[in-house]
Amino acid sequence: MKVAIKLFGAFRDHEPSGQVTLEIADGARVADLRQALAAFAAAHWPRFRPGLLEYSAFASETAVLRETEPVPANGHVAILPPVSGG
Amino acid sequence: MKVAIKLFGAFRDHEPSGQVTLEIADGARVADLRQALAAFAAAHWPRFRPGLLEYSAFASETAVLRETEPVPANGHVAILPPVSGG
Amino acid sequence: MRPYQCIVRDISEGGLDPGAALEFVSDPGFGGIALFVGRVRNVNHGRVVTGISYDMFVPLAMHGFAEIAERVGRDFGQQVKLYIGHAKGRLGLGDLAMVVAAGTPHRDEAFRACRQVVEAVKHTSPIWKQEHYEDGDSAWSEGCSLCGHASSEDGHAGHGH
Amino acid sequence: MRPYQCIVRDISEGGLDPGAALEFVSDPGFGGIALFVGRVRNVNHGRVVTGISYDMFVPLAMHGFAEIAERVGRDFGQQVKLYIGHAKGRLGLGDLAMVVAAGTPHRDEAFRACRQVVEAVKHTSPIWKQEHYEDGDSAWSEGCSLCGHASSEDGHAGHGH
Repeated sequence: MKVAIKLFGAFRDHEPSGQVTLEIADGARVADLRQALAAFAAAHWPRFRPGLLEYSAFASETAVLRETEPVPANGHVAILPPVSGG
Repeated sequence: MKVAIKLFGAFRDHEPSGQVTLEIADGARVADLRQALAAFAAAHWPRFRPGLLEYSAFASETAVLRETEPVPANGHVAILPPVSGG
Repeated sequence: MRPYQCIVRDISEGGLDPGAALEFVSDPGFGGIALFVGRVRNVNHGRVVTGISYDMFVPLAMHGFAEIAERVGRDFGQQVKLYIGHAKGRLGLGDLAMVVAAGTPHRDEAFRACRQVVEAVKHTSPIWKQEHYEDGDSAWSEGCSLCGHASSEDGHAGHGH
Repeated sequence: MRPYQCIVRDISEGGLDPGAALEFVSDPGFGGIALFVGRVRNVNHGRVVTGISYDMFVPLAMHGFAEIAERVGRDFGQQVKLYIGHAKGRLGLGDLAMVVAAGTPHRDEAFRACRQVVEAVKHTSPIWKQEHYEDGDSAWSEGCSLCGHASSEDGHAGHGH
């Protein structure tokens, strides 16, 4: 399945479009998507520090996703670096 | 000396003018003034409860006065019942 | 300019203005502003309230506001601007009785400074509240005695009023 | 009517309005209103700041604001009205980043509810702050990781940001 990942905060520095689309196996879990994004980042973002992804969470439009959850069937997620609002 | 005592809060119920003037000895202390006001209240304010005066403080325009202080030489004080601002 | 502004506003001359408080405590170096507004509400201790009259010994109150502001300023290392406003006269429902604001570099100090000022004003300022009830009755509120702690103006968050 | 209002305001469409927040949380039964305003300040960690860009995942942020408000409403027994506003886009010095207000019957609850909302928004909302400096450099602020506490939105008053 195709998964469109919206990028926020420091992730945008590596992808000004603010989005990447990855192909992952049907039925993949959030942890699998994390691995896929790590691989994409290593291949495409020369200045990317892997630590950022470790401290980032995947989310839908209504909730932060746990690692063991399946990737949402609509193929839309966001990757949220540590938050700093206010 | 003559001392003009401004009245506030519940004291005003007994003296709508908001002020009483008492004659006390020159050099009298705040504790003496308290006794004089208690005597005045007992004589003139039929509905007055002495407890109110016990919990009230004398003050000048800049400070709450201690019992052992002399009454201010300008002869102007205020009697402050328990406060309830805000 | 002094880092605090203290106001007593006779309600007949218009109400307190939270916007003016926010503006006064704003500063290019401050990231946090905390504001408290005390309003006349429609019920107290189960009785329907129609208004509150605030009596005040104005010169001592203004003197006390300045002392409170100076002490809070010392506690927060001068990195604070404060606004203390209190109304006097006969207030109706919803009228603003009190407006306190604190501006500081960070939010924690702003919340704490604002709260400290509010408690000090409530517990030490020579202000008296007379509640008016729908049956025409009225009563002076119970309060904090100023006897015996003339030099302590800190107040206590646990007080009932 | 719901007892809370949540707003995300794009700065290009105008700033946040503390007056609207105060008005929303006012109620005839409420005697205490606490308001917090977060503003862009001119310095952070010793660097001169010229502005801040706020990036935000808006649908999740709005969802989270509502969850925060509902939880605080439960904690305070529904006797509370809340306003949560946050700006997005490129803010200049002095612009308002965040406005939170809480109205309750008494002041203690107002202060605590307001603070609780502010901390929850700061520590759990999908919002990212990029500071711009006078030398033209810019940097994303350090923040709170949302990993591993997806179900905890309380935040901690001791956090550094």
